[in-house]
Amino acid sequence: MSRMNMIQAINSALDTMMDRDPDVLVFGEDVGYFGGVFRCTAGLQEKYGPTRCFDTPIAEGGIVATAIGMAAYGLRPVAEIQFADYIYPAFDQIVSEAARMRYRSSGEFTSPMVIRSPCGGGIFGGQTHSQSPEGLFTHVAGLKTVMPSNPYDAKGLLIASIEDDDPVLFFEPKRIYNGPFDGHHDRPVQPWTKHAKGEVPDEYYRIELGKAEVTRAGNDLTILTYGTMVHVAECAVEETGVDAEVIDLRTLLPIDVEAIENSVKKTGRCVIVHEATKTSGFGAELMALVQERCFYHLEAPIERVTGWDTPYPHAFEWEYFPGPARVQKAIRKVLEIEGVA
Amino acid sequence: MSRMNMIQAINSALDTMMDRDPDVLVFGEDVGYFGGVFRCTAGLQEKYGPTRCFDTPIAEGGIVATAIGMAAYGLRPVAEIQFADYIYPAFDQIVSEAARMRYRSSGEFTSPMVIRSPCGGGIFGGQTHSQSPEGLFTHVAGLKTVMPSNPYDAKGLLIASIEDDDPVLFFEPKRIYNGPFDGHHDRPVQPWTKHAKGEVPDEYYRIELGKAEVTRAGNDLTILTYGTMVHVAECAVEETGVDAEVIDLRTLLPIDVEAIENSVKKTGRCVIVHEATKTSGFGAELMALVQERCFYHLEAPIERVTGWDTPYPHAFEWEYFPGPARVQKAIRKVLEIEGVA
Amino acid sequence: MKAKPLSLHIPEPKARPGDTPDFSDLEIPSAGTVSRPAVDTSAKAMHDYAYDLVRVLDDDGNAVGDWDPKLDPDILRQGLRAMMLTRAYDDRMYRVQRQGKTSFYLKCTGEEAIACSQAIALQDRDMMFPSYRQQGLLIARGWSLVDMMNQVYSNTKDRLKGRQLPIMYSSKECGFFTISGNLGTQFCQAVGWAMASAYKGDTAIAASWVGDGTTAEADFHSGMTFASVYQAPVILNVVNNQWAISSYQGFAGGEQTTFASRAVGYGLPGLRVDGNDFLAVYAVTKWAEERARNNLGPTLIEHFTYRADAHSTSDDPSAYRPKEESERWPLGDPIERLKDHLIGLGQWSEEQHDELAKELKEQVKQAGKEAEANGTLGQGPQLSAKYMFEDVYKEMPWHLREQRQELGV
Amino acid sequence: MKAKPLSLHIPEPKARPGDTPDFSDLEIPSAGTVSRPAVDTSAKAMHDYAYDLVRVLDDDGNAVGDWDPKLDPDILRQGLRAMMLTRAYDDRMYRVQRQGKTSFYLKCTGEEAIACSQAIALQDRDMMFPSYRQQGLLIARGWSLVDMMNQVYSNTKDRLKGRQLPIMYSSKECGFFTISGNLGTQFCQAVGWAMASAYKGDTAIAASWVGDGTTAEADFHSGMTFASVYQAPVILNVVNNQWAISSYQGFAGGEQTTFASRAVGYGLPGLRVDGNDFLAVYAVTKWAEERARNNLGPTLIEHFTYRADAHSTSDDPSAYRPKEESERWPLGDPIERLKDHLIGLGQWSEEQHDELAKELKEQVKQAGKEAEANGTLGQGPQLSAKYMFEDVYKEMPWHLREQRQELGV
Ligand SMILES: Cc1ncc(C[n+]2csc(CCOP(=O)(O)OP(=O)(O)O)c2C)c(N)n1
Ligand SMILES: Cc1ncc(C[n+]2csc(CCOP(=O)(O)OP(=O)(O)O)c2C)c(N)n1
Ligand SMILES: [Mg+2]
Ligand SMILES: [Mg+2]
Repeated sequence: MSRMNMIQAINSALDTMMDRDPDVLVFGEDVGYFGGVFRCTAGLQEKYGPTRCFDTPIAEGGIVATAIGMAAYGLRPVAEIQFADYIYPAFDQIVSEAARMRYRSSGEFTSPMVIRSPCGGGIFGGQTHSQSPEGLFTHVAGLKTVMPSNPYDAKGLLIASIEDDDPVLFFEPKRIYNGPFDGHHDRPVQPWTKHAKGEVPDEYYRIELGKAEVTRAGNDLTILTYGTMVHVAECAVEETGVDAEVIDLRTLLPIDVEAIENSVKKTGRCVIVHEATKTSGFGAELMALVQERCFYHLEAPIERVTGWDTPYPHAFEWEYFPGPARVQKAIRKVLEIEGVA
Repeated sequence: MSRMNMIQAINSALDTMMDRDPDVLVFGEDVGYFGGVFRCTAGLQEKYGPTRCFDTPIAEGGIVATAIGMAAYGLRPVAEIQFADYIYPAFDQIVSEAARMRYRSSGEFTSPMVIRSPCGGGIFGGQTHSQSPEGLFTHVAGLKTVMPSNPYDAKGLLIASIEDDDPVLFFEPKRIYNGPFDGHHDRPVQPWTKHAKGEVPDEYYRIELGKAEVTRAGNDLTILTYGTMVHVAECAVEETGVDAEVIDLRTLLPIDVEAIENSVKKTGRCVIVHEATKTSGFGAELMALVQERCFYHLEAPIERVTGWDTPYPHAFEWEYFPGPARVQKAIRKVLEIEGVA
Repeated sequence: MKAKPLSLHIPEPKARPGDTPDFSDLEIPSAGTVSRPAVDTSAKAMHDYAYDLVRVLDDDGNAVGDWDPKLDPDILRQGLRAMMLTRAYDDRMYRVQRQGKTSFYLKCTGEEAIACSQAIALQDRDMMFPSYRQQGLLIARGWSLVDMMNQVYSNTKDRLKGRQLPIMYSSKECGFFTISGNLGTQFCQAVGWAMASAYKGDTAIAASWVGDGTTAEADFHSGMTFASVYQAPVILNVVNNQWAISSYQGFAGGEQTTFASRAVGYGLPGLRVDGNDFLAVYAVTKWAEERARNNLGPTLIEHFTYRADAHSTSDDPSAYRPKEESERWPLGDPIERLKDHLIGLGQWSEEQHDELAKELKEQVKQAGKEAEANGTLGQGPQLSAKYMFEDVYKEMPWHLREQRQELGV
Repeated sequence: MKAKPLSLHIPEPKARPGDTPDFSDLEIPSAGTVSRPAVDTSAKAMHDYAYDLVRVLDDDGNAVGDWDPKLDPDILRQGLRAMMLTRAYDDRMYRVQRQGKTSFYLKCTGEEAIACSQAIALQDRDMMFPSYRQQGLLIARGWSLVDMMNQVYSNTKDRLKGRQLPIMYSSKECGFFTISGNLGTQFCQAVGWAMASAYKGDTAIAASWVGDGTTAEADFHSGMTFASVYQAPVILNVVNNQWAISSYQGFAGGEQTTFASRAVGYGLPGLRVDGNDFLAVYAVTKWAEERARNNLGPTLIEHFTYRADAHSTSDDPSAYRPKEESERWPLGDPIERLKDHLIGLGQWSEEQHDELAKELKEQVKQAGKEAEANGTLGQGPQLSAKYMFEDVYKEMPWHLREQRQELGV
């Protein structure tokens, strides 16, 4: 057990898997000697040599295509896309190739690979270093999409992703690399060392994909969220003083529909929170699932708290970022129906 | 007024606009001399010369990038992507560039351009000639997404799209190029000549983007749909004999929320039909909108009838295609609540 | 001084329907004139090969020059047979599509020498990442025609379970990577596969094929870049058959230079070869294979050939090119040329040829019967639609299980 | 015979932190040795230029050889001033970022000659599609420093309304296309713009810039392909500053060949130029400009230079390259070299130089004050967040109106 931030936990997951399995290769832009612009791969080249952890050309499509070819050979590549905002040049390879390889060849060729990529805002990165494109990938059959909210999960989920026999998109909310950000940007940053989930085993462990976690049990309403927004939601709940159940989805596809159903059927109310733009974001699918499965239990309209339907603008970081105030408002709105303020 | 199928109507829209505006250029793979693999641009090169209508390299990203540059210069390019399944190599240029040009330059540079692309299944095209990726683009701020369901609308909407000052994705359901397919693949094909919407003015006219059309008025439930599925839905309604209101959305973004709200508040029941895969498809957003805005009017869970969450498989065209039987089942499910079978 | 107005250049092929095709401006060097460099020659010393044309068979059917691979007549007959079988297969499958037994077919007529000789030149464990026009690879390796037909028919014995468009074969056993309908995507995947092989200290190399038109795709550039940077053991082939559906190769850059010359900018050797010359293709492939196998890096090969027939069953080339163009193609027909060579060697005769043609036609016919017994698209026995939901993931997630139940399969 | 196991090649730069940088194996021809071809020379006849290095300023600061553009000393002084102002601007903006007044900054230290001379070589109506490291284009064209700073601060006078990361300038008026944070995307857009100009019979040409690392992106290939096919009037520049953040140019293919040689495979002329030599860059640009302006087609220019400072304020190069590497760069500093040349010509002096440096520093300081009065990131007056919702579309659709109302702005 060590105290780790999310960068260290991810690094530890990669290290653990490279150590266990010589077929795990790690590569991407600036990933090798330098160890990645966020340092997630620091030390791996030194430890495992340049053929196990290396830099690539700046060609996201090429990185993913290369990973696909390696995976078809039998390796387990872990490719980094430096920012999720730069994943689009690889979109075709992900959507048309990795996602369909098993299907179109009826299992003759598969794509056991992980694409890691830092996502989300909160760092004044402007519109090209802040995006949350996860929703797009959940529309594509054949892909799995994962987003951890803390170091413990990050390591366990990344290991499970590397061991998974299907292609996994692994999005890392960069805002919480160093600490559990609750959206109060004007308060001192909390480090992971003070958070229970900053306690991370040094050795191998897995967190099964497709399983959500109730990070706060409650009875009055359900908050469905993931990534950075877990902390924002928890903070908003605390500040509102309501008895909300907060569910950290962790895996978006396949989604843990049981956990969602159980909770919403219990609470009858639901708020969905994500950082990505609203229209056709993953929140829409969550809302659809809840209304399809819990319709007769719902006591109020489900609310979405999301990024606005605009690019992420540099100067308006905190007006864009769906912080605790907006989550609180939604909580109140969903509850007010019965007079609870 | 002429009788036109959808190919002719699209051709007529392009012809009309090329005639009116020398800044309208039409290009894409096999679009020039040959006139397009679906013949939508037939005769245009001959009429307007090879610098107005021409072939391009097979590079979807390059086609869109070139269009963006032309649009920035001041032209109004209309680019064809030969199949919607092949739009992904252009995803980055569409999402990161065309969509954000106006925003990031605060209006100094804009992308008035149209990307036309045949979409959808029903032609035994297998997984790479059958996709309906429209939902992906509705998640991207800055884009407009249009899908006509008949020749009359196709021409009017395409003209409005070309005249629009923002980038428009214009998806053409190839299954209905030649006739209004209602999903009964085992019956003789109906040609457009027998359909009221096959009557198309030869001259210029516009159908405003963002406006849905009630193609069948009704009181018992609302069916939200677009493209080929409009005809499938109408057929299912007829066969069920229910008094359904069918709304052809025509533009997905910006969506005509008023039309949706008015109808669902009236009927209290809603079925959403599209051909694209279910999870995180545009149906999820529609469902979210309806539940957010009509929650207290809803008398039953909203139902989705969509393509399955698999690639579009060659041999199972009709098991995959969401035909009238599945729509009927959903209609019955939504109505059964009150005993109406 | 006021500058003159600019004007936009749009490439245009020499001849359109109604014109008389004219290939007289094509520079076609005589066979045997190009020297064969050592396999460890530096890329930079090889620029000329990107513009020249390696040819072994001369106009009289003799094998001449440095590049003559001096193949055993048995191998030549094996190659001839493979090409003829490919053509016979194509002919039948084209017809069955026309008869409505499947939705789509695509021939490689005129281009048989490329896939057939390369399949023989490569080793069994090498992985081939083809485009859709390399059915010859499977056939030359003796892969079951019935199995191929089952795929074309999406029938009950289709190993791909009806999921893929006809001709999008996959055969790991045969070293034939699953074909994608998306042009070019496999080019850089082949590089990744080759890198994996090199990483593992394996001895298998990879090869990939794209058409002239496809060189414009992003993945072509990715493939070239990654191959160059990591010096991957891979053979990258451009099959320049002059046409990309209705667009002539000028729309991919062929008006300005050769496709082989693309190699120059990545520091790779690029060779141009007469794609209708079985021996020349074999020899150049062997050269590249030896180079890759000895860890000397990747090679780009441009196969100069002509798509003698329609793009596919969805296409009618008479709408965009002169009907006689294919007959005027100055590099001839690959089958005729190898036949003439073998006859010249005294290793083959017209009679044997006719007999073989008949035999192969019969072989294809028999295979066709066998395959059709397993069903054709929409006729006869059909696959269960349950296969639609399998293999999306290794394990079926709940939502697909629910959807399968909804469909009731 | 059993084949030897393959092995995977991973490029590695000559020197890492702790090593002594050594550029002795760089082949640097003497200034003046490369001849200047006619602008209508065929691409094929120009292959050597892709490997050579056009240099005008010799070690003693003399302008020598065919390529000497024989510029008027006034223009030389204009160029020197632009380069010095660019450096002074960079220095200040780097510092204000360190002071927390904005989130990000990125210098072009050591590369000033490229943008500054090219801005002067091009005409006003030409459209420049830069990467993020061409701030010199704006400065050399006399664009307002205050305006640039307003953007860097995202302040109340930022014409881009706080939407873009610092340094992602846009100025249509100045012929400076809106910078994208996505590498390479503008390369083929420039080609499209040039095609539009040609289509309209206009006389304006386009130019675009990418870094060595960015040549690997798909858009580089699209740009080259479309430029070649349509012979667009465009100048395509690769600024090879040896590094892409922490990756040396070997990871983009630079280990195997030059970036200028990419042009060969598209049938375009590619020239390699000493990027730290103001006169050489000017001369080669003028050559390409004349070619494009006369409808003779596009040109690729590789500017051979060195990124003397960090990639950006987010980067610390001492983690991946020797600290002294930048001082050892054999092509020197572009400002020093032009200064020496002017002094050699008797058109400049050390005193004038120092004075100018002081003047420019003061100019930047004044501009800084003026800009800061409009606010800095998060300090002082701030833009209304309502701008967040504008310009997503020409007209605001209902959902954005609702969202704006929800935020209450
Ligand atoms: C990404 C993508 N874009 C477009 C298509 C449609 N398409 C299929 S074949 C073809 C022409 C390919 O020409 P070429 O590469 O020369 O190969 P050939 O057919 O001549 O063998 C096109 C445009 C496709 N399959 N994939
Ligand atoms: C599509 C994309 N991928 C990755 C990045 C992250 N990134 C920003 S700058 C850079 C290095 C670029 O190097 P080069 O092209 O050599 O330009 P230089 O910075 O040296 O001027 C990278 C990888 C990006 N901005 N866009
Ligand atoms: Mg071709
Ligand atoms: Mg660089």
